Amino acid sequence: MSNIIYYVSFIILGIGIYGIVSQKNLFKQLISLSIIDTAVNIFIVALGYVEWGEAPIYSAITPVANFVDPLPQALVLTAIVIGVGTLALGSILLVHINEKYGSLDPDEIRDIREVVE
Amino acid sequence: MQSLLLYLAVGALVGYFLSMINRRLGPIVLLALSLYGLFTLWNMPIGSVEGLFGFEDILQFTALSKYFSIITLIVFSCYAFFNIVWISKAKRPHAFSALSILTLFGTLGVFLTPHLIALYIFWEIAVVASLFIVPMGKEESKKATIWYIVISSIGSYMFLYGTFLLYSKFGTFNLFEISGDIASESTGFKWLVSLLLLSAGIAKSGIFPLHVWLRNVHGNAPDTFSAVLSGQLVKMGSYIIALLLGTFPIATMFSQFYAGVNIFSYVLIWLGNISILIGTFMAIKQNDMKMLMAYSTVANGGYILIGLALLDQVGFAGGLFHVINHALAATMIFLSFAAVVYRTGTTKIDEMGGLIFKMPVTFVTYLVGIISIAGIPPTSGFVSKWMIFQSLISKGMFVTAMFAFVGSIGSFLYVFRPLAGVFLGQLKRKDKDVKEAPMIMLIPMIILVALTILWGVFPQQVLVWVTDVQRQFGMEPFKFDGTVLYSSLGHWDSWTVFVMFMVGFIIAAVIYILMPKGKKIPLDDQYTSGEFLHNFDLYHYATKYYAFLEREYEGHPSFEDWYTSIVNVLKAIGKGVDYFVRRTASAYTFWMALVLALLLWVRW
Amino acid sequence: MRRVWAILVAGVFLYFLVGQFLPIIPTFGNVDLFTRVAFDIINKSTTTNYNAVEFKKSKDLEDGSANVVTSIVVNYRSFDTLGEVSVLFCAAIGVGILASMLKSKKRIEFEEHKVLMISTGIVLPLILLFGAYIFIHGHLSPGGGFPGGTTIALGILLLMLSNNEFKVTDVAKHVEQSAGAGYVVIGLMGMAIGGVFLINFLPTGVVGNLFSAGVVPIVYTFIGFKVGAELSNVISDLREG
Amino acid sequence: MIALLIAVPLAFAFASIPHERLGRYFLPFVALFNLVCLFFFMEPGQILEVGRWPAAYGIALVLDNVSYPFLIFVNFLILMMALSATLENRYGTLLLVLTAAVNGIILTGDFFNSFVFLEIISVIAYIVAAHKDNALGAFKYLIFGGIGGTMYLLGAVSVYVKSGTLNMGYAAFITDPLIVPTICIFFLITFLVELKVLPLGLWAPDVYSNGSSVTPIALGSIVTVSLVYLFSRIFLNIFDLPSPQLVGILAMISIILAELGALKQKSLGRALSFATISGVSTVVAALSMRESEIASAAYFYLFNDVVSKFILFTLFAYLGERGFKSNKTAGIAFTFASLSVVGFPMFAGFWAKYYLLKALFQVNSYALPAIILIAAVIEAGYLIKWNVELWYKGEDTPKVQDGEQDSEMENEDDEVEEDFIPFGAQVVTLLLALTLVVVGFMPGLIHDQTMNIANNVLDFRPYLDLILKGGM
Repeated sequence: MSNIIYYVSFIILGIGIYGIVSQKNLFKQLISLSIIDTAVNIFIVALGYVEWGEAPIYSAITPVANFVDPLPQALVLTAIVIGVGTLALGSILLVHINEKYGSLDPDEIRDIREVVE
Repeated sequence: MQSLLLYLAVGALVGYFLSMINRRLGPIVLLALSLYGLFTLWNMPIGSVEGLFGFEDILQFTALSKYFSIITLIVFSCYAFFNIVWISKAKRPHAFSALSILTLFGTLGVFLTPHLIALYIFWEIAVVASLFIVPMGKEESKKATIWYIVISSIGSYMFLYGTFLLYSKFGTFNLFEISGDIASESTGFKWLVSLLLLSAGIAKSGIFPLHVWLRNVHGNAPDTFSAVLSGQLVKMGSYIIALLLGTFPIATMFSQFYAGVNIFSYVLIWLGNISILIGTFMAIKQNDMKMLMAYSTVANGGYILIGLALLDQVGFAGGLFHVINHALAATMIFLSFAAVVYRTGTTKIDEMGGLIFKMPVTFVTYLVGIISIAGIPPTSGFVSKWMIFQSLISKGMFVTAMFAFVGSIGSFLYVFRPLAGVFLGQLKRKDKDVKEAPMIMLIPMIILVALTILWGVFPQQVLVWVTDVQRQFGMEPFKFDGTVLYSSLGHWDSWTVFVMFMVGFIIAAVIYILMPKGKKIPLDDQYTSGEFLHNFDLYHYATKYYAFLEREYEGHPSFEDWYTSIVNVLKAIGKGVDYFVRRTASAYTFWMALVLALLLWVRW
Repeated sequence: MRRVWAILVAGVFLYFLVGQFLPIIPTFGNVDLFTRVAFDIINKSTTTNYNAVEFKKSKDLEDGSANVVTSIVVNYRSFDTLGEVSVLFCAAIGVGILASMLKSKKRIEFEEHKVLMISTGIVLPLILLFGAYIFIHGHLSPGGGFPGGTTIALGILLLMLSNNEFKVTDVAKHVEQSAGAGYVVIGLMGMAIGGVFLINFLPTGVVGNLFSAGVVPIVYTFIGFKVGAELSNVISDLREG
Repeated sequence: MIALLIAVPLAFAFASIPHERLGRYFLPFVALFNLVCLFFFMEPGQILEVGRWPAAYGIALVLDNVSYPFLIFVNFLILMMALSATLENRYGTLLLVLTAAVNGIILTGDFFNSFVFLEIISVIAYIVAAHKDNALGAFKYLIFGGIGGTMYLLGAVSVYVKSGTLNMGYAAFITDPLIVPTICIFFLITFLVELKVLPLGLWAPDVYSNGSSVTPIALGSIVTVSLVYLFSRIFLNIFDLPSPQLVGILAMISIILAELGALKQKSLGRALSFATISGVSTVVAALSMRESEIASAAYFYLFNDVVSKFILFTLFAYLGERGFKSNKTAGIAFTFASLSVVGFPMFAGFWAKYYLLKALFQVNSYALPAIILIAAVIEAGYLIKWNVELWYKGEDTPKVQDGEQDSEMENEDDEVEEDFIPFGAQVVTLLLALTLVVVGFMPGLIHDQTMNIANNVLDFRPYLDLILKGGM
């Protein structure tokens, strides 16, 4: 049962995948992608946990090292920023799509595209 | 050989730039190069070995190379000569000349090397060069180009596959080095390799089932280039067939099947039979004279294949001999068509008529050409057909003989259609002012006529080449003595036949001169009994010329349609792919899951 | 039907993760740090011999940052961070390009509210100060350039919400430019002084002091400004359309 | 020193922000600078530990015999693109970052670092893909590529969990037959997505066919080359490819399906996009064999495919389907490129096919050659169709001239010369077409290099030695 946090993150990831496949609305797909990113980040941070470890900062409270693994945290920091960039880009792309087709529903967009072609 | 090929490669560039100055210089360069090549190769001793571009011993001059090179160079010389005037009609004269020279380069290269990869390279050069000439023709020629490249690619890629298959077994690309060892391989391997290598030849020489491109390409290519296509490029296919059948010990590689013919050859003979049948019957139907001759090429390709596949003393020689006959005849016929088109501007038979008095030399060229194709003495066409028939009958292959016979009869029918429609009959009004083709065009045609009759009466020269080839492949050479040709069933003297024939001809001429002349009446009077004529075409001599025959096989299956429908099926699959492309990321993710599942499933 | 497929697809991924991936990773919390490079990083002894680090005592270590995550982000794996900055940078440019390509230039206007306007005036300096604090103390406390920059950008967002007149000017671009170039220049300076790109060429001081950790606070300051300017630009691009 | 290849483009990119035009002008110089650096100041066999942290702790940039030729090729392509593409103002900056990222992804010896560079490339790809109002295609790519990127991240992290470091060299010490395939599957999914192997490459046609001169070249050529490098680094050098046969089969299916898709297309741009998929799939299929001869041939094939597609896409971007009537040089370059793609002799493409088939037959692999040749037949069909169509477009029906009248040299330039194509693009495409011909006559030029790459990429030891040795 100690692995519950892994399961949680996997389930969140599964929800993200489910969202991408099941949702027609493109914006919801983007949010689902964001959910996947979050799930992976949770998972990675969880990988670095050491039992009874503390936050990896030397401070007055923790003057000597009894830390969790700081490296996954550093990686997650990077991954979060990358996720933010992708999210921003995705949203502006959606603005474009909405402007061009007047809809975010792929079925309606397809109809419009077929008419155009 | 090395220097000749180099000159040709450079000549292509030179030809391109010279024809910028004056477009007539392009064909002149080609003519000069062809004559130089003819001179060099004629005098070259058989068995010379040379390198090329630093690859040692890559060129090898065999008897077979000599034979095919000479045919090629004769055809190209005449073609170049003819083009000196005709080029003024070409759409892109610079490219046309340069690509023609490149085509010659490619074909000669094919004939000169036993190295399979070098052969493939030269082959593709010839194909690409000719490929870009084809769309310079009529409107439909663009589509024809696709047919050409696809069928040609099928053939040449199968050849390439076979080449590498051999390489993976024997570690060499040299055909002559491989030939000895192949007999010991497994039967399946032998079949596969032989068929793969031969398919290049089958595709190129228009044998069933890869014959469909000929009609489109020969029919729509630029007029003179059709002569090269039919007279020469198709012979590249025959060369491959002859080379492989001769080099591989086919007779010992495959088990005997029927009448002393091994099973592999027997399959080829049947392909030849079908080609003859299809070519003949489809030729009868055509109204376009160039397409008609294209189907005739299919039928003659069948003859050549049958002859070569017999692999015996008489039949093989006959097949080889037929190569030169058909090359000359097809060149003659297509050049005479080109001359007609040059003057009248159409290739439709029922849009012409009565040109015999306007263009007599062209008519004679065509006449001799079709006589040779139909295999009537005193032309060389008779010699080769006689040899093939002799071999078939002596082996007792009567079914094949029957096919060949039907083909011969059919060829009488189809060659007569342009003869009657174009040259005989009533002169069209619009053709009133048509003149004979210019002198420069006539010279190559006359040369071809002379060669055909010369080799029909005195076939020794060709037979020397042919028997050299047979000796090269270790076959028993064809027996002949001066103008007397021997086979197991008997012998004949071409000189005697010629004399007899001339006597008959003179008697006929005398009768013709003595008899009263027919009366000339205009077209309108002929059929109408004074009725007003609404549609002249309907009353044209050549309209529905063979309606009574065509009726019999009207609903025949068309391979062209069949191949088109295959392409359509492929396109439908492509459309399916496109359908998946146009989905959203949801569907893509499904595919990702599928691949993931596959990966998991395969691993565990 | 779509949902069923979705469940199936998610199921495949879950099967892979739970069935195949989970067994090969250690159970939660059961990590032996000695087998990982993180151990030496925590003890700041990747190039030197092991010596326990103590807060406010150890000095002149190979890396002087009290926050180990920061020491990884800005020192050991500074190159990643350079890439990370580039990702954000590209995303910001991309948003700018795509926003400028929109055909309808419809600016988003908010309803002005007195309370919001006045309180913004009070809170905004504090927010900006807090953002600056976060990235300046990145090597001592949780946080750093990215959260700090984001906080600043949030301040800008608040300003936008409260004030329709407000526009992000080209100054943001210049800040972005000089901060980004500054990071690379620090790297190149390291190359010039220490011979290696992105080397920490300043003295590292005592662990836990504000002036410690060599180039780390400087880099984080650059990153803070850059991220703040970039995100402000993104917000502004999305708003201006 | 090696870091300059990444730092200089980045510095220029950052410096160019407020002056949007600048990036465009910086790009060719930066690419040229990189090439000069590579040729004159660097040689393979170097490692740079960024920040002087040992490779295991920090990030190491490795310039070995594999990455060096790839770097030269990629920077060369960037230079060509900088000269030929019409870059809209701010794209210059983006492409500068792209330069840094592809150099980075080729140089880096660290899994997470390569993930970061992969994400930079992806982000730029999403933006570039949206060029010419193609937001929908770009968005689909964003979602799908996002999932792919996540997979790569999971893979990188699991490497860290298992080996304790993110360094590629040390990662090779993970040899547990249960663990390696699982980790590899993460990476494999990403690569199948990014390298456009078909069931996972479905995003590509919608992205490439937007008619921009930047998108297909930046993504289809430059990014593809760098990702093929990473693919071979991870799956040939460090790990074993998981279920190589399945990957091979997938790639083969992809080749055929892509060719059929291209056959059906009525628009040249989409047809070329499908052709690109097929080309890269061929490379993947060949690389999945893990044989040095085959890998060498695959790199040769990649070279030919990328250069030819570069020409085709550039000309398509400028000419559309307007024909070559007034652009003879463009037409010649286009024809050369298509002949080379199909693999006709005396072009680089022939030798690509030749070496590939030869190597494949040597290991008794018969299916892939057959697939490649069948694909070539289909390819020949539609590419020649497009060639003929474009060459003879707008050609009026033949004028029936009077026989004897010989018009002296038809003046072909008498039409108004419509200059669709910028001078730079014309020169570049012609230059590349000539490169194809030159390589066609002297295949050794490229083959020696690819042989060298292939021999090194399959031998893990030099790479590990380099990393363990450390250095500047």
